[in-house]
Amino acid sequence: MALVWIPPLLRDLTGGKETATATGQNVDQVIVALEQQFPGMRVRLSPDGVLRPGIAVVVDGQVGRFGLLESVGPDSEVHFLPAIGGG
Amino acid sequence: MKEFDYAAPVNLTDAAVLLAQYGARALAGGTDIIVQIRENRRDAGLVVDLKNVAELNVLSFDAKKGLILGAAVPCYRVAEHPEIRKHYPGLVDAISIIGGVQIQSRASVGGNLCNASPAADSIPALIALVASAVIATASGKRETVPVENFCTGPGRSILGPGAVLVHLHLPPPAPNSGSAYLRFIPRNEMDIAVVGVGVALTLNDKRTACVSARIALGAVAPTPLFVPEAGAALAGSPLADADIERAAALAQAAAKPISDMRGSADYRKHLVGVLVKRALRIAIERAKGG
Amino acid sequence: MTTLANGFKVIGTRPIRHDGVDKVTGRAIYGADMQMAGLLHGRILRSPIPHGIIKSIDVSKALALPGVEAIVTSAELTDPGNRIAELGEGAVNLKDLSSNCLARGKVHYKGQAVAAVAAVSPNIAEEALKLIVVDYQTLPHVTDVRAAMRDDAPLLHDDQVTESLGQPTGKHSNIAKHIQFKKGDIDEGFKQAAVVVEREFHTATVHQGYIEPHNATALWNADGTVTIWCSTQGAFSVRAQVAELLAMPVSRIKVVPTEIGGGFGGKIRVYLEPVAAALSKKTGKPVKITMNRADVFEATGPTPGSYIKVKMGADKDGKLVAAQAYLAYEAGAFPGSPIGPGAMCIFACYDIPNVHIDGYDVVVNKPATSAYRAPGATNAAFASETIVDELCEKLKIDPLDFRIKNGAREGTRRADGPIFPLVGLVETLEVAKRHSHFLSERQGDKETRRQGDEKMGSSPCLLVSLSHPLLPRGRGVASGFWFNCGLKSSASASVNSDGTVSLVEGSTDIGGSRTGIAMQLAEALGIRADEVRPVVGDTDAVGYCDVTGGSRVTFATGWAAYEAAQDIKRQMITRAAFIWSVTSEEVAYENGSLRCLVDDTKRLTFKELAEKLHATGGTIVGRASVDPQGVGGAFATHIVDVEVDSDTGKVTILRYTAVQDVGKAIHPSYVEGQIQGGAVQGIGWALNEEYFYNDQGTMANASFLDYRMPTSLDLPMIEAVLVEVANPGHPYGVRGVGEVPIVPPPAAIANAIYNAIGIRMEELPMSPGRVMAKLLAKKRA
Amino acid sequence: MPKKIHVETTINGKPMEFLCEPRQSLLEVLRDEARLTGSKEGCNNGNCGACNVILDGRLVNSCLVLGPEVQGKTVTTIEGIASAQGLHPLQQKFLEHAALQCGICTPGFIVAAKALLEKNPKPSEEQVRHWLAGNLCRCTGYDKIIRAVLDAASVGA
Repeated sequence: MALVWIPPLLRDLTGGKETATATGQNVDQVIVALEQQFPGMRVRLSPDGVLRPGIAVVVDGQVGRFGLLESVGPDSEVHFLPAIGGG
Repeated sequence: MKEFDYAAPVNLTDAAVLLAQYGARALAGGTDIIVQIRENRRDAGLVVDLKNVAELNVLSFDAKKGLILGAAVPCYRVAEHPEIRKHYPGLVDAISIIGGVQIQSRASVGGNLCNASPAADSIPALIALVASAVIATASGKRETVPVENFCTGPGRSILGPGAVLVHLHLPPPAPNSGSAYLRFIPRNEMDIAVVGVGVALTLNDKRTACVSARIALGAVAPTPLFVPEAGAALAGSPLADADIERAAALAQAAAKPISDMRGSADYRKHLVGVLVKRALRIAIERAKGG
Repeated sequence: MTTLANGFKVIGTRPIRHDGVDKVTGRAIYGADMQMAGLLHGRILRSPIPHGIIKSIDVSKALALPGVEAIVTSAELTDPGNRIAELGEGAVNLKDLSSNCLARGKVHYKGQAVAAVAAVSPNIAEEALKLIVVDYQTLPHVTDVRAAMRDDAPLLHDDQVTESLGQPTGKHSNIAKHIQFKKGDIDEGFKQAAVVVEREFHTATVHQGYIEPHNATALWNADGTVTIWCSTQGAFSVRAQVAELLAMPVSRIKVVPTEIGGGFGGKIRVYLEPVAAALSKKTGKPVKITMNRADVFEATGPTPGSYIKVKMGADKDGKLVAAQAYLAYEAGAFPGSPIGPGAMCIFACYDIPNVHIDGYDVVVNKPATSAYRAPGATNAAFASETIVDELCEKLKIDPLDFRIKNGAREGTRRADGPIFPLVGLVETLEVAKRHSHFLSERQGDKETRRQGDEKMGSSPCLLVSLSHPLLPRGRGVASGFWFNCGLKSSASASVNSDGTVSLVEGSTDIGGSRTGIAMQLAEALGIRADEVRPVVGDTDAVGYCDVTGGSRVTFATGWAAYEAAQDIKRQMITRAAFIWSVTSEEVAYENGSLRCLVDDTKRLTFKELAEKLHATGGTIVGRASVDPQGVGGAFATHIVDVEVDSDTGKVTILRYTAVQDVGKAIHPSYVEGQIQGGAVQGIGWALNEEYFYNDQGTMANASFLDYRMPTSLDLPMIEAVLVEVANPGHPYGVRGVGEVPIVPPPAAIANAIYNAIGIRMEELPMSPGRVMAKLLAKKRA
Repeated sequence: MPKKIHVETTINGKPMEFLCEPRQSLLEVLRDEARLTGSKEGCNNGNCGACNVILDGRLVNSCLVLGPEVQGKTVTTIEGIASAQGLHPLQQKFLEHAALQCGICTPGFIVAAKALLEKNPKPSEEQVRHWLAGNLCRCTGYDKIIRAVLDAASVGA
């Protein structure tokens, strides 16, 4: 089960819980699994079937390239962070 | 950039006639006027290039007559002139920091005066050195005006239509005299003075006391500011720290700066005190060192 | 070719850049140099007010001016609607992007584009601008971030509500976004602290300051295709933006990146390209638009001004136990400040168990901010690294030792969650600690003192200092972090019959990157750097490439070149096998030559085989498109000595040393150049650069005269020390190097000023007036 | 259409004639009429040096010279620095020292440095910094530029 770090601004949905475990082969499935435990999570993270604009998913320390399709391993650590560009 | 005509007269009479036309502007080095026209800060229907008028390019020093500085003479000629470097160091201080090398090649001292910027570097130095402006009027007459009376407001001078600044005259240097110009800028080049200070003084033969002194300020009033009382306070004094402090305080009192992006009024007043003291010390060293 | 100690033959050497001769002879063609028959010149009419409603625009008088051929306003651009598009470096709101090219109904800052004219000469186009009559209804404006956050502040966008990860806030606000990071228990953390320091900081809006103004030349063809030549950090990004704004398919747009005169993040968003295209469509002629310097300052860039409050605590042993930050960044007219990276970088140098960070993206009536070298990180580091210096002072611990003790390293969990892979912060600190600069006598050793005095004596403008030979001097250090990024890159390389290789890559080259990319191809093939001819391709000539930004090009496009080389090697092996009538498995490619494993007499150098290609099946082209992970973050530690004129408040940089983990320096000279240039931009930010706004909401210093970037006379040599902690995520260990060097300077200089005069500067820039005000206040106290 | 003035001048050793409006700067004339685009516009008000040319032996900002002013004068631009024999030592040293990144300021720096070395063949670091203070570079921090000029001087450029 992947370990998901709940963004602080979503912890109103987790009753303050900082992390949660969720099963899924990719980020989309992980979010669906989170939705089961914490209703309302999905629309906050991936409205309209894509990651919320300006949000990047980081799996095991690597910034994801495939959005919701980024694959997630059984022991993966998943973060949702502001997307970063650069100068 | 607005459209305008261009003329390059070769004698003073033609120049005066052209400059008498409505909307005519004089061009010497062009480092101010071209930018002002381009940025719509000054209008011009006709630009009169004065660089080909021989009389405006005279640069001559005579131990008895003093210095004749033609209105169109570019800064580098003044700054590189050995006798001017020896006798008018305060003028050289000022001239050699008007812009970088590229500006030095073009900008003229006369133009710096006629542009009448309150922050012009050359003007406080010229005032301190008792310089006067020799003007050819439209009617062909010559007038001589002390530089401290030349500017009438930001960008405004006493030059009327058809009048041409011919040259600046600086009296010969007295023995045991020294001068200096200091300006404060945030960078070390390519800046407009936050404050500028020109000083000139003469010591007695023993070099133990001050005979006379003149102090002028830049960027602290609508025009470059002559502060006679500050110089007078030094006359007859041994130029002790207390004397210098008093002169600096009088200069500060006379300064009426504004606050803008180059510095607040308070900061400018503070700098006047600092720079007057520093400039006086340099001028004294020069007067003693000969 | 000789092999270097590190096992490389090309990487780590310093060849002459391939585009060098063109650039030292004036032949290189930059955007503004475009000349073509019938070329029209475009100029932009800009808003004279910071905030207002456009009631009407009358262009009739301007159109009547002889020489004027066309005028466009936003009416001629398709309204993209309120949509978000993913464009290269990130998500962009197309309504905002479009309004920033030509205002739609409302102007949000002084200098915003309102209309554009095409005429037969630049001067006539400028004349025409004065004849366009625009009727504005002026609205109250706000240019300060904290004022804009107040409930009674004038709203820039009536419908804007704060984006807070979908948390409904309900009310309209200038606060476009709120982000938050939490780690551990902040209150518990501060309870464990023996020393706590808290301060508030303000930083001014600053500009990237590239010397080349923005430009674009467009030619709209009768077949409905358009070609755009422009100075951009990303040709494909320009293509995507223009396609969205003009509602046309990307295949109908060709963007040709000319040589580019600096970007630093400011030449990613389009300003002129769609407008030039619209004018060309209207006139049927090529149209070139160039900005003047005032346009560049008032309508492009800048990077946000900010308000930052930081509180940090350490226990008695000097271990950081808690850190809290509140950051509010000015987005400018439209949402999108780099608040995210700012908040993620502020404590990134340290391993801190308890952290709480709040960040706010706030719109104000200033130009829409753009990326600028490590966007958001410099503002943040100025605050946190100043606080760290104060903690060290209170704990009486050496600032480098403190950073070594608390520094982030492999395995450290960042405040925003993820864990650092192998990184080189501690290595930079160890090197800095042993460096002659840090070991030299604190108050300016003889060497620096001599440097300083020469400087003073040499130019008349420095007589001020000359008359005061012994001014207070101090030394400061600071560290900084930047993420760097990977993103997508493509390259293709064809083997020529003379054994050279023509490389086409898609990353516009702002600082010699085409050579760094060619060197990686050469290394992989075992040939010389000068045997590769790299060119930057247009959007029809090469595969998709993301922008030149995020310190990604040498990493990602270099990787594409490396993969293209592997592709060439595979094909060369097959070809040699064919010639020798053996199987591919029986051929080895070693050090730029091919060897038959079953017959030792059979050998071909790369050049020899290249000569045989045409006769054995034709040329070989290697291709690669990559989107690599394994990005290595960059850390830097800077040391600076300053002198403070205690009578004027003027700060002089006497000596500067920048130590940085560069992963692997492909071309060390250009790596040093990135570090030196970044450090000097940081020095300018620290000392004198700022947007000075008057109460009419107008930038009063929109020129290089009064926007004071450092000149050569304001600086000493900048010593760049390269520390190589190879990035395991890249075939050659490359880490991005371009951005992080701008991060430490303001804090390092602030710490040096404190060391010199005992005053903590809390505002950027630390200009003479601000330093003097603090000195006088201290005297009075 | 605005009326134009006929101007005869010498550019990079070759006599040249052009027609220009009085308001056209030498920089505009060089770039748009003579098609010598090596001189760059960075600020158009004399503060960046990217448009530097040598006018009758003196270094000037071509954006602050009116086209008609060069009647009968000689102008040297970046295009006139290298010879048929090859690069000028300054150009070679700029390449060897990696003294350019984006390259937009490079023509101005090389022209300015040439004017310096003609006046002072063996300048000190401070003299080079002072002379080049009218040329802005945003990429390099000046370090490698100063080294390139000093090195060019040492080989007698």
